[in-house]
Amino acid sequence: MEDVIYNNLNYPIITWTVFLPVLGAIIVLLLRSATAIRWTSLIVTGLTFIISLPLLTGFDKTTHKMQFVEWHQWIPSWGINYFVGIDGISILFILLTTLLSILSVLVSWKAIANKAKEFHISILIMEAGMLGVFVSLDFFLFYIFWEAMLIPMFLLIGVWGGENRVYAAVKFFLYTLIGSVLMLVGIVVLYFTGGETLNILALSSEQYSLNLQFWLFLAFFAAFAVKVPMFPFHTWLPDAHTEAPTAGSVILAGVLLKMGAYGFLRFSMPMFPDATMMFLKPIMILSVIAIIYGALVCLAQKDLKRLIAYSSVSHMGFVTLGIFALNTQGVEGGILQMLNHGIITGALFLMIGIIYERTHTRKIADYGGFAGLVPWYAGFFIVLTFASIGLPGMNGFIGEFLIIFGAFRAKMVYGVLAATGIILGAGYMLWLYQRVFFEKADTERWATGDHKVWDLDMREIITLVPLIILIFWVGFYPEVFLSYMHTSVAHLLENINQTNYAGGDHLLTRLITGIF
Amino acid sequence: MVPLNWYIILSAIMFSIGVVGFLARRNLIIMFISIELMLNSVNISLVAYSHYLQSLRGQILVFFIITVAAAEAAIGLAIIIAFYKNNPTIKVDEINLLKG
Amino acid sequence: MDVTFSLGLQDISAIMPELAMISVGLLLLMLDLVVKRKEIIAIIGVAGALVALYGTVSVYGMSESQTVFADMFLLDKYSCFFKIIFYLNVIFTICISFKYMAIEKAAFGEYYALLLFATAGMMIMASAADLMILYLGLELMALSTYILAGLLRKQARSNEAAVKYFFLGAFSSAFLLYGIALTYGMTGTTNITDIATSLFTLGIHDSPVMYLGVIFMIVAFGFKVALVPFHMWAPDVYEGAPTSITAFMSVGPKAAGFAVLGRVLFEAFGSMQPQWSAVLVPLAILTMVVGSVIALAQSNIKRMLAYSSIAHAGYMLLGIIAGTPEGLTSTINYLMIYTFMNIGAFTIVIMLRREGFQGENIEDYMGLAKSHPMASALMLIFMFSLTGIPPTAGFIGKFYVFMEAINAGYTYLAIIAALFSVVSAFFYLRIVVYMYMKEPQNEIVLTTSGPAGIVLAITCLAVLIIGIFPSILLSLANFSILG
Amino acid sequence: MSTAQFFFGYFAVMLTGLSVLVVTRKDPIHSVLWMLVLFVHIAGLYLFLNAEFLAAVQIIVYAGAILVLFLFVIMLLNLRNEERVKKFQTQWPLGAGAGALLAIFLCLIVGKVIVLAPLGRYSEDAVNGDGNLMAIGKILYTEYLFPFEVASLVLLVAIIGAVVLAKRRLE
Amino acid sequence: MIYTLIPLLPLLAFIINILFGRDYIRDKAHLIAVPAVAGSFLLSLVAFAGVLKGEVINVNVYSWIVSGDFNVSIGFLIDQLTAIMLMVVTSISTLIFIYSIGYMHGDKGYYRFFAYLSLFVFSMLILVMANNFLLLYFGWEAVGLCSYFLIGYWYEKKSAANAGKKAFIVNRFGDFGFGLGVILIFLTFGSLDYMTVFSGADSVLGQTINLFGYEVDTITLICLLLFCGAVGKSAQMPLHVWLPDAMEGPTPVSALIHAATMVTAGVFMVARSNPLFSLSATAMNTVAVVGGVTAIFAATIALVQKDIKRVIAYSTVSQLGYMFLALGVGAYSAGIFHLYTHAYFKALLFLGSGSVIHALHHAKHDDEQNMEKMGGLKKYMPVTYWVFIIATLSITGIPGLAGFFSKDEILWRAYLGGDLGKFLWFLGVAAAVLTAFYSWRLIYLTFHGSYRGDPEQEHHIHESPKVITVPLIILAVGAVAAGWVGIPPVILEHADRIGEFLAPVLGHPHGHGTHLEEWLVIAVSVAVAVIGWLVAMFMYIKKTDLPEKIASLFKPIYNLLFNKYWIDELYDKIFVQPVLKASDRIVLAFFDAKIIEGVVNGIPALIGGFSKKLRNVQTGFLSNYGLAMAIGALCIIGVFIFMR
Repeated sequence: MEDVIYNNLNYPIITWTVFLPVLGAIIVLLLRSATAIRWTSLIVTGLTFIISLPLLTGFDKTTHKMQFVEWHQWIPSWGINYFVGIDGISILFILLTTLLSILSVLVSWKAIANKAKEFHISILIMEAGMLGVFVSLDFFLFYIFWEAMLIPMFLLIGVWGGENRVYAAVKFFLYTLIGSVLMLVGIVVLYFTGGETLNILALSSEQYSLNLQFWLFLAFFAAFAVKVPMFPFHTWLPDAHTEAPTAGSVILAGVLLKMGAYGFLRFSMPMFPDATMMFLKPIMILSVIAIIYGALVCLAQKDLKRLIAYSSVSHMGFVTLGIFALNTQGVEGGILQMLNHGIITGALFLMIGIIYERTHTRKIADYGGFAGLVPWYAGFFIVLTFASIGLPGMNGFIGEFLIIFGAFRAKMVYGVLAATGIILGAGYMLWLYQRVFFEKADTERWATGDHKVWDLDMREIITLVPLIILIFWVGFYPEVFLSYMHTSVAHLLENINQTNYAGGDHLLTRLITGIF
Repeated sequence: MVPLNWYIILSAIMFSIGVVGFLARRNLIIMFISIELMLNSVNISLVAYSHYLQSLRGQILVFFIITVAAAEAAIGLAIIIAFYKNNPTIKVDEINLLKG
Repeated sequence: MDVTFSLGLQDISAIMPELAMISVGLLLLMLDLVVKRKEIIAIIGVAGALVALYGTVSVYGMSESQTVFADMFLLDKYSCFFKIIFYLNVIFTICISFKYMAIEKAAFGEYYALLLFATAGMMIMASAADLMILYLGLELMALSTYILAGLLRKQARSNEAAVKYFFLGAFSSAFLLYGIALTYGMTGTTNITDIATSLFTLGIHDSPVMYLGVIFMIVAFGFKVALVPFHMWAPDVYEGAPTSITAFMSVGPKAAGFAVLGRVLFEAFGSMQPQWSAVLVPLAILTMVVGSVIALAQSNIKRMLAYSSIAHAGYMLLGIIAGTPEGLTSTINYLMIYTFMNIGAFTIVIMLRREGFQGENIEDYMGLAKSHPMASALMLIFMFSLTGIPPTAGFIGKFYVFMEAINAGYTYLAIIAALFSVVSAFFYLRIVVYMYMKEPQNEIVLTTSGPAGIVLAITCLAVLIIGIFPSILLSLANFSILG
Repeated sequence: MSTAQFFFGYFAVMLTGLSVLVVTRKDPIHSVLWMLVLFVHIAGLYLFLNAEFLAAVQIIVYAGAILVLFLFVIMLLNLRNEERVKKFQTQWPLGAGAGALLAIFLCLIVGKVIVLAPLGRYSEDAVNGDGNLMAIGKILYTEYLFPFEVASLVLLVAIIGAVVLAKRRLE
Repeated sequence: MIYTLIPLLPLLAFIINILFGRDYIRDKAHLIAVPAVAGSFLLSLVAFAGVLKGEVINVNVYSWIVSGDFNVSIGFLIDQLTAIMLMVVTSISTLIFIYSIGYMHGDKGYYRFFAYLSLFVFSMLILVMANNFLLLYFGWEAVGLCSYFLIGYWYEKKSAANAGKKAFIVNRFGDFGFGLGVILIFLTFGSLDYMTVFSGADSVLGQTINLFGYEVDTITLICLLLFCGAVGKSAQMPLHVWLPDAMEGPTPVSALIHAATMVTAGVFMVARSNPLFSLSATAMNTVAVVGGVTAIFAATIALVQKDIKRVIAYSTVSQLGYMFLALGVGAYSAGIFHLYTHAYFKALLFLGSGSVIHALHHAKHDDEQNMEKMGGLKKYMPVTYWVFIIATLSITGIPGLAGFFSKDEILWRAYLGGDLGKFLWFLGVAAAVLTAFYSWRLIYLTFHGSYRGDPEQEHHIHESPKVITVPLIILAVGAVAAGWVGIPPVILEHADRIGEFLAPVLGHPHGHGTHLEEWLVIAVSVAVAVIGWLVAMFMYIKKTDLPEKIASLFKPIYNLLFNKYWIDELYDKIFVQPVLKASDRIVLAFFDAKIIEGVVNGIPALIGGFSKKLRNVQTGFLSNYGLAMAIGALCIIGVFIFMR
């Protein structure tokens, strides 16, 4: 393992980052008072964030090698190790995760009244799981984190969710599980063809036959496409997002959806470059469909949260499009857009959660005129709206522009079609904004009783401000973030472009002949 | 001299008759008897093999089978009695409290 | 005409654990007459099992396997591994029976004695070096469990369970015997090692007669481990039998069945591996499919777990189908894991039973998390483990069998298994959904007891620890096969 | 046709016929009685195969003990009303078909079975020296000591079981 | 660099106002905004002076987006073109800010209004100061954003909210093309920097690109895509629909954004990209034709509108058409010249109408902008009346006023532009007649005759306060004098100062005609202006019943014009409704809910149903179980032994 940079800090930083939340969960398990539980969770997530900061400062941007690597034997009989590290692709997700976790604790401060202990344990375990996914360099470890996340998420949706929560939770779980188990089979096949190891770096440097690549790519695709989610595997998402409690939606949108795309970048593309080339066209087409389709569905939505959920489908379509454009701008744009989507949509869900706490309705038709009722809220929302639309100066623009640029460069028609998503995006978001915030408010309804609506309080503003700052930071100076990716992305593309795939394969024929 | 396979075919046929009895009858006790029939058919073939192989192992096994059959009979009949006390029937097609 | 065998010390010492089991069983029968507090009997039973456990563990590290009693009894690591499963099974079962049998008003000495005898039968099966002894061990186990299943003779469903179990069990033994007879006829022996040699020297591993023998044995063992279509007793018996016995049966006889399946197929019929693998493939598929699918429609948790255990048998079979030592390792590894998670789940099930309340319906779990967060959390862990979600042990078990199946070229089997484990997730999740996501219908009181608590603690810890550090178990299983 | 073959023919026909009778009688008592006749024939067949000990056991244990137990139970249950109804289940054609198919399969497979394995040391002459009983007795308590003990355990369990199931008072 | 402050000052004002306006600053918001924009104006003056001296500034502040070979900076270019634009933007903004103090006085969103205006000025300044296409795009979108905020300023009115949304979305259609154009520029030139792109323009001449199977000239494609953006932002056909609706915003907004500055961004951008456009005749012709057609098309609509602001709005569209006409025939400086003069008189018109509306704001709902309910305001608001007259004289091209010089330049250049040019010239002249007519119609309806509104309201009508009238007067001076920097050589030698000034950036127009022709063109345009005036006077002063008659005589045409050619309705029918319906009924209700969800929920339902069926196999009958075992065994034997 000379191809990595071992952690040279005097403490295992990644391990601490990943497992501190677990420790926190254990502490929470022993606590009784809800207040103590909340504070502990806040402190733990905060600490985790602080601990993860040295990753940023100590990161060597000049190399694509894995950094802060820790390596220990774990299951020697299977040749499986505890092997973690980060590179330019994963580093930002870690920070995003640690940040969003704090916010999800904060936003649940009042919203979660029953089973607070279980809730916070779930959040903390969830955080550990998500971090684990991004740092794992061993497939087995990766898979454990990948699936372990399902449990807390399942509970988050199912226990603290909305009316239809059980359906949503089960759907989420089974959908994701189907993809994952197919990936598991793929992993095992890879294990035997790659020389009985699950070391991701070692597996990436192997060459696989075209046929094998084809099938493995499909297996991995099943897991990642569901997670992204790509059209047409997206229907779990609106349900899950809509029914999940605010913190759950934030985490789902903010981090969970990123894992699919991350999987493509980390596994599918470097390991199966030929198959990547083979699947390029269908995936790009699906991405474009997702962009437009998601936007169209948004236009028809009557539920606030569902609309944002479907907008994720559209945005994640951009991400996959960018990634599979296979050029620097596309990939970097894709990664950046993942962060952006995490920030924007995360924040949007926070906002919706905040207003839902007051109004107890998600029907768009119930709203109207809120700009006058809750001006600060409206102000924050408009920023997010325009960030989501991709207005220059905000983060959404940078990502979308780079993606469209990359797609355009790869194949013009995809770029053009993707750009139509921007028009539609403006359409549904502004229409939403109008329906919720403009026109006359039903002031009487929102003045008293259960439905009393008040503007953002300090806690909520504190929750939102970091995200708003990030929106503009990325919008005006994305280089801070992009610079982490440059070398890693360049290395990735270099790897993929070494493919000697000649083309001319018919996917369907291969699929059918393979099965029979 | 009787060829070995005659015995074995006889045993096979008896075994099958036992199977038919087990599958076709509705009286628990007769079903049990059918099982005994099956065991006996196996015994015949074992003894035949034992004879032709000039090995006593088969006979010993038959001995144990008979022992176990005795034990099974004791328990099986006890179970039937216990059952009958609660549900006054031993017609097998009337026993389906547990299903699905 | 010489006597070739005389009893020696090494023979006795080799069967010490079995002896301990049996003698404690006999002791319990006698104590039952004088001791009024049945808990004491139970504790002595546990102690007996622990002694046996000690005996087994102390010889576990032996370098070579030992055949005693004129090649009848084999003491090797493979059997020791299984014996540990049996001990755990019987100890756990006794522990969770304390309160339960009192509620069922059936706490008497014979119950515990029979548990021990049944376990002894399993141990003999695992150690059998001869088909004859295998048969006897199997019958010892089977007869004991028939009785245990019908123990609650005031309950119609317990009676019915016993009737069904007994009749079908006897029917399947007939097939086993026919298979043994054919094997004996062709090879002239019933000794497992000798069969292998005979097959080799006579070159009859392709003969239809031998194949028929193997098939009949697979039918009989398949009955014990509940492979489809020989599984049909399982749901009815699991539902009808006392819950503690259901727990006992769902692990013990299944493990014993796999022990002999592995032993016979790998050692005696190793040269026929392609043939028996081919037979097992459709059985495995059917088992996984039928087990997972029918479980979906169940509303009784015992019945649901019965179907779940059927499905698990299908997964375990993958390792055997692989036909390699590693494959067998993966199966026994799975069995050990299954022991922990299944007994754990049954412990929670049994805790819901109280005076005047069956607590077997899935609806009874509604809102359990509200009143009993700890029990629910444990049940959650067991359910996810049974589903095979990391970081629980269930995942390790599945991963290993998938791995070996794929390694042996049965990728499609692994895919089917994986997909149907998704189906199975649905019904395990339903329990979780009921516990966590529904409001309680009526007050739930759990029948807790110290021993049951200990069982829960051990099983839960085991599930998690094996899930996170599987090496411990893996090396043990590996060691037990290679030896 | 040799004498042996003639006798075998007799036994074969009788055993088959008796088997059919056993499984087809309406009254279980009749079945049991036909079974008794069957057992006697089996014992006869054993004699043909030089298994005197087993022939004796067959008569004593099977006919003398097990069948009697059956009779006891049948009478105990007093199944008068049971006899009037139909004796076969609705699935009997399937069961019969399965049995027939099984018979065909088994006969096809084992029909040509011959002795392949090397012969053991208990040839007819060798056994006849001390007698079958002696030979069996010797090995039963030496080579087969362990199964013998296990068998005793099985019987013990049977006793306990019978007591528990039929007798034991449940508090 | 000190000039960075030009955009930053308004930005600062925006930030302060938006964060603290609601709670602390409230009705003192102008104290922050006005100095900021005035500061920008002063700095612009300095910059302008610098440019006059020949200091062209091109500086990169920092690298904005870097990804692989893609590298774009935040950077500013201040050259002659930018300097002019800076002057226009900041000067008019300053005046309008001051005007707004009076106009918006007492509005509950006062602080918000100034915040948005400041943000707008910032965006516009970024737009004109950018030194690369992406930053231009930034400003481009940002002004769109401000436009959204300001049009929808009175968000409680549904029409306002709709209009804001419409403006943004329609603009997005244009930006769609613009954005792709930007990308294509980078892919062609490897840079987005103006200097690099323009200097490399010649080298890619003749290069083609494969577009859906057709080989298309790259430069042409780029230009057309960029022009898409311009069409959207400058409200040209067919994306003009948003501008009239934008009148929902407060009047100063209409003046600033929808007359003087933002809508001219398209003109600016095309002028800025003139090295590219000049290389593609196709693109140029497209620009010219779109401009010419829009000019006359919008003018026809303006003829019959009743809403005072709408008339001016269509007039704006029409005038923008003139500018594009100029650009299209290669007279870039003429286009910019008209942009510059137009800014003054159009701002004046809008602010004047604002003054009218302000005076009438006690009128009944919706009547305050309806010219049919006005009349005779001359006596109440003389200042407003006279500035209106000046603006109208200017826009109709009465010699000596600003509009005359710029419009004349355009028509002259069009006239020189070959056959197509002649045709466009004809369109321009025709539009000029209409312009004269509707402009004077507006004046007569509003200020002459007698008051037709609610008589009770009449005594409320009053002249606007000083804070409103002073900016009007200043603008009126501009509307008169702004054109004097561009007197054509035929009238006064060496007086086309603006053309000369812009020449380094925009070059000299081609084509030469005789003096006679030029005088003729001038004469024609003056004549048509006068004709239009006279017709209007005849119809609205002399024979006031005539308009009614004509309207009823040509009912279909009148309706067509009055309903703006039903273009809004058409778009609604063929774009908006189908998309909404399709997304609701086909995509969501059918495809998503039925097909995909059908499969997703169908498979579990299928398995569940199968499960319910399959469990019946477990009959509970012992013998069935035995049979299953036997049959299972038989099958295995049959398959594996007999079918081997």
